[in-house]
Amino acid sequence: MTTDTENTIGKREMTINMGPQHPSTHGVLRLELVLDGEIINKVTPFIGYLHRCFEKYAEEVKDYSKVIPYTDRMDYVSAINQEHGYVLGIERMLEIEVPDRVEHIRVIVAELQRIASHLLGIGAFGLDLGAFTPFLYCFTEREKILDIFERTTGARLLYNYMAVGGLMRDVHDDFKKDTTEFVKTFRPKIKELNDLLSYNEIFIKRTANIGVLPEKVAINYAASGPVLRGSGVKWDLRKNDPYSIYDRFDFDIPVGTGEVGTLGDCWDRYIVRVRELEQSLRIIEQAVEAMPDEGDVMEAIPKRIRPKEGELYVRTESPRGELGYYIISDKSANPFRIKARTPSFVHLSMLPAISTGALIADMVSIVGSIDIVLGEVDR
Amino acid sequence: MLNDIKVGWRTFRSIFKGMGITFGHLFSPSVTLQYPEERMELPKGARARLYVNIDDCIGCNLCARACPVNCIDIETVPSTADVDLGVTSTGNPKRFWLTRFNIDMAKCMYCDLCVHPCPTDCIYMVPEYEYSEFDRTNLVYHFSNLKPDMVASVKVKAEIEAEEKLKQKEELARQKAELAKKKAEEQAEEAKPKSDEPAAGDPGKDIKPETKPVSDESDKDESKPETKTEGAEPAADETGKEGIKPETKPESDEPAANDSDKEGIKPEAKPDNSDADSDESSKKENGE
Amino acid sequence: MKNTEELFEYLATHFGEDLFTIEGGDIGEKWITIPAERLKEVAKFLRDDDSLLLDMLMCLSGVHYPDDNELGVTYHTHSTENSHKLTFKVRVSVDNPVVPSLESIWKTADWHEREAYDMFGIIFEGHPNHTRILCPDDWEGYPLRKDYVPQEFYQGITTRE
Amino acid sequence: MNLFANITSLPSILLHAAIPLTIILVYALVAIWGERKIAGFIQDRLGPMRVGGFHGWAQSIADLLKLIQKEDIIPTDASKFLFKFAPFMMFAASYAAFAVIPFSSGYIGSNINIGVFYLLAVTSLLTLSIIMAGWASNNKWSLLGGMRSAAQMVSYEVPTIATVLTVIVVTGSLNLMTVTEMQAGNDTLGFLPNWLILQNPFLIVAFIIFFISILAESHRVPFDLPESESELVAGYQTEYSGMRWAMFMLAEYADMLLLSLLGAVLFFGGWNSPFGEFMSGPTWGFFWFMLKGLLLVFVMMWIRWTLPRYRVDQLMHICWSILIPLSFINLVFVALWELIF
Repeated sequence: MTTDTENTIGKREMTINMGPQHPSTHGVLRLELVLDGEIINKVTPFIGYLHRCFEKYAEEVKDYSKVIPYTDRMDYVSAINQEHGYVLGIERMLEIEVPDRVEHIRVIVAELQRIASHLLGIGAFGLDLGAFTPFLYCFTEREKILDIFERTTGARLLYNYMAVGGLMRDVHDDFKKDTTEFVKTFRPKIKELNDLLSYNEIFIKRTANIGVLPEKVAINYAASGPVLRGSGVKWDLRKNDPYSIYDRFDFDIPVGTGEVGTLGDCWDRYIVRVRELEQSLRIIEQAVEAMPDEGDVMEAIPKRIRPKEGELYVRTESPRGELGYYIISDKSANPFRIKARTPSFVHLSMLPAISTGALIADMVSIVGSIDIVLGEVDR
Repeated sequence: MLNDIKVGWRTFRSIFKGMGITFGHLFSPSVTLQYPEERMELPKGARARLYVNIDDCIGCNLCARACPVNCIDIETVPSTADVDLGVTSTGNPKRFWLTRFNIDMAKCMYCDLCVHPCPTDCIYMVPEYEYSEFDRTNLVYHFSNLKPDMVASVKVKAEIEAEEKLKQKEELARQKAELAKKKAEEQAEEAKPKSDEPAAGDPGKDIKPETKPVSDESDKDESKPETKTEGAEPAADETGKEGIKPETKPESDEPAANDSDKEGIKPEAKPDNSDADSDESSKKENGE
Repeated sequence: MKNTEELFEYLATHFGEDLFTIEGGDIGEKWITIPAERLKEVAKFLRDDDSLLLDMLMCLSGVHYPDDNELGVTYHTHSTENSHKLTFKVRVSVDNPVVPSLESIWKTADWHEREAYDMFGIIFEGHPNHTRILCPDDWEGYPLRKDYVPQEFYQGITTRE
Repeated sequence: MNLFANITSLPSILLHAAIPLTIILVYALVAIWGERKIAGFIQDRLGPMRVGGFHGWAQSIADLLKLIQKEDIIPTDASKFLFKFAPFMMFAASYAAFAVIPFSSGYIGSNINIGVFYLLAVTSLLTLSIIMAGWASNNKWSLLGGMRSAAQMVSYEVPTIATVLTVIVVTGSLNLMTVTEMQAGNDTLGFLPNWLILQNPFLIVAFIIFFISILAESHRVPFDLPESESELVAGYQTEYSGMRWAMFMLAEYADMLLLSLLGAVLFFGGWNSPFGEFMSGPTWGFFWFMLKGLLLVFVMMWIRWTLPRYRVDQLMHICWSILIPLSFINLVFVALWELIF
């Protein structure tokens, strides 16, 4: 009896592939699970199925402004926030001052996109756990935002709306009316979502005390956004490292408190996203009031973008976390190197750390709670 | 056991609250749009399909250069002196025959980057979203409205014109060279060697007069068909901006497919499906 | 809340003047270049020293400098407590691109280093799972190098027309 | 033993077999379409609208035709016979149980005096067929799905039997026809129909436990672990397609109807009309009975589109440490209540 057979008999492990076509892995992600019965001993995520060489293309393109449509395609669920980060980086390199009206429109549009992205994250999380209806309620609301975007930018998902130094086109005439009306109708819907899903006992049973991410591990893994805030760290780039005009608005940062389970579990990450919806509404209201009416959105757009030699790391708060662009320019019109540091890539690398010992059903809620988008992971 | 009962009670309460909400939604109106009967009309500025008003196009190629995926393919032939192509609606004089203006809508990603640089605003996006095709080649839209024989004759004329211009230029160059030689001899006689050579920009660089408008985008008013005249840009960025020089493409074998000129308000730029012959597709009312 | 100059001075006092040089382009941030042998030690100090506490490695990116034939890795770190930022780089020659892995100090470096290896061919010694992350494992060449030419075929699929 | 003594009554046997079959088939088609419509309206959308005109009533018939012409795939080295036989056994189990359901005062399949006992015995065949399907399709996911659903069904039969027992303690007879006849008339507390649920307060608790366990028994959310699409792809049904899969769907809906009708008989007075003598009689009886059954089915569907689903161990925890002890304690209280009143 060689030792080999002994340990195989003792440990009847089964290796299962969850994905890349698995219905609940938010896109093309393959998780190799080593199972002992229902309990997961080891998780190894395999990525790269959606790798479209964003960074290689950014170097091939002849112009900084031609990269913008490609930043949309990284995290296609929150396209505006990807553009916002990139555009702020280039403007900081060219030291361009953007008119106030543009800044306000950018903040409103970014916050609307944050709500739309969170709605998808929350809906998909509920859907993974079997709650089909909240998913569709979230999407009905999301459609209203996409309608506003369609009237303003012309597109529904990938907008290419921001240009370096301004916007591609001005907002449509009753933009303010639509936005305030949306804010008014959306607020009660958050309460309805809470009653239907967030405080539903079965949902709590499925998400509390699961996938606990302690604060130290979160910081060491450079988690950011709702995942970091879910573990109790009060860290939001809009407040801690303010960019654009976020310092003019007052809003607070919801943080996980371990209300139903331990601090940093799936439920905390989820409830942080739900409470962020409310904060985004507050920002939108203040921004819509403070938005100056006159001012041409295209005046500060430079004819040719040729930044001086140097490099810069700009980071913004995308709905999934800290989105950073590391841009190196060598004085020519071609970008020398653009590295996109995307939050989902980092959060997915944490998956093995927080999900060993969980059950298969928990694996689904852990993946749902870190709300990853594979376009952003693979770039 | 007590805790279980408390959890059980909370479970029931949250279940009944949830069921109350869904029961309420049972009677709220549905948001579905029955597609073929009830259609979603896109707002005015929706970016759904590219359309080029070919009469206003001056062949400046700025849109082809701005497109990140290079899905716009333009072939222009300089118009000879005797033909006056008239003026676009925005007052720009037209100096090129547009023998081929294809947009491959299958490659287009609707990023709207081509619409902004156009000096005459002749390329814009039309809110029409029902243009799917069975055959992918049908998605290549041919916007130029010159018939194949017209294209051939224009090209021939352009060739002749180009040779004449070439001859004139060589003559000019020869005269200038003689002048310079004479002057050099005089200076040699005064035994004071002149240090400067003749100014740069010797004319022999470009044989065919490239159809290059002044590349300063903002300069809207006229597009001189001279050879490339650079402003104060240092030569270093030459390659950067001139990457895609739209000089005339090597003669593509298939005759430029013409048709699908679009009159009328509703742009129906329906391409004919085969490149070989170019009869009007059924939707066009103005047959040849 | 220290700005970058004070951080550099603090490091200079601690590690001695000659260890690194402060550089920076016309625009953007300043950074320091640390020789590869002392990288791990300096990084450990950056994270654990209580007046620095750079506990979050924001971004680790590989860069290829074709003109001086070098491969570089840029580390952007910042501290959640005293929220200051520090950028440091390491430069190695192309023919033996070996950089010590900082995976043991900042866990997030694990995947970023694998991506740098996958895209640039920088070898991180001491990395637990040193394989390609985005491209398939048997892909030849390192895509993000400036002189990279894609291979003709990959398992029968033409990858270059 | 002359097997063929009642050969002459073969046609009547076939007739008795045909009636529940038509009820099940018609009900299944309507229920599938109904579930999609209810799901649609709950989610602010319309559900099927196209097939067959008004509100897409012919949708499930179209589905049936589609499934019939689907290719019949049997995975390689799956055990052929078990793979083919599992869906039919599953349907047969719930179909056989319809024999003892008293559809109306005029009609009952077979008026045997051990009705409930027979019904519960036959429905336990379902568990067997699910394990058979799970194991036979030679696929990791279906094996896991099969294991889970077997554990779930076996454990949830215990509270079902316990609650049915409480009702039998009150009625004293296993024969469903007599159980229904006992609940005729409406003089409890004056005008209320004297259904069993109103006779004894603890029977309301018994009904709640019964309803939860029949939810689990017929794999409905929040207990639809076996084929929870998000985890095990489709549980034991993964490898089935075409008519075999349709048979599974049919069996699932038939099982749902069976258990709802059982609940209607035991707690809501079967074919007795809620207004006592008014509108009662064989045909009205059938109408009331189906109405109560379909109402319970509607509640099941309504729950399905509201709640997320439980995890396997939570499901077991609920069954073993809450439902079973509660149902037995309830049995004692019901008996005490009967003793006192």
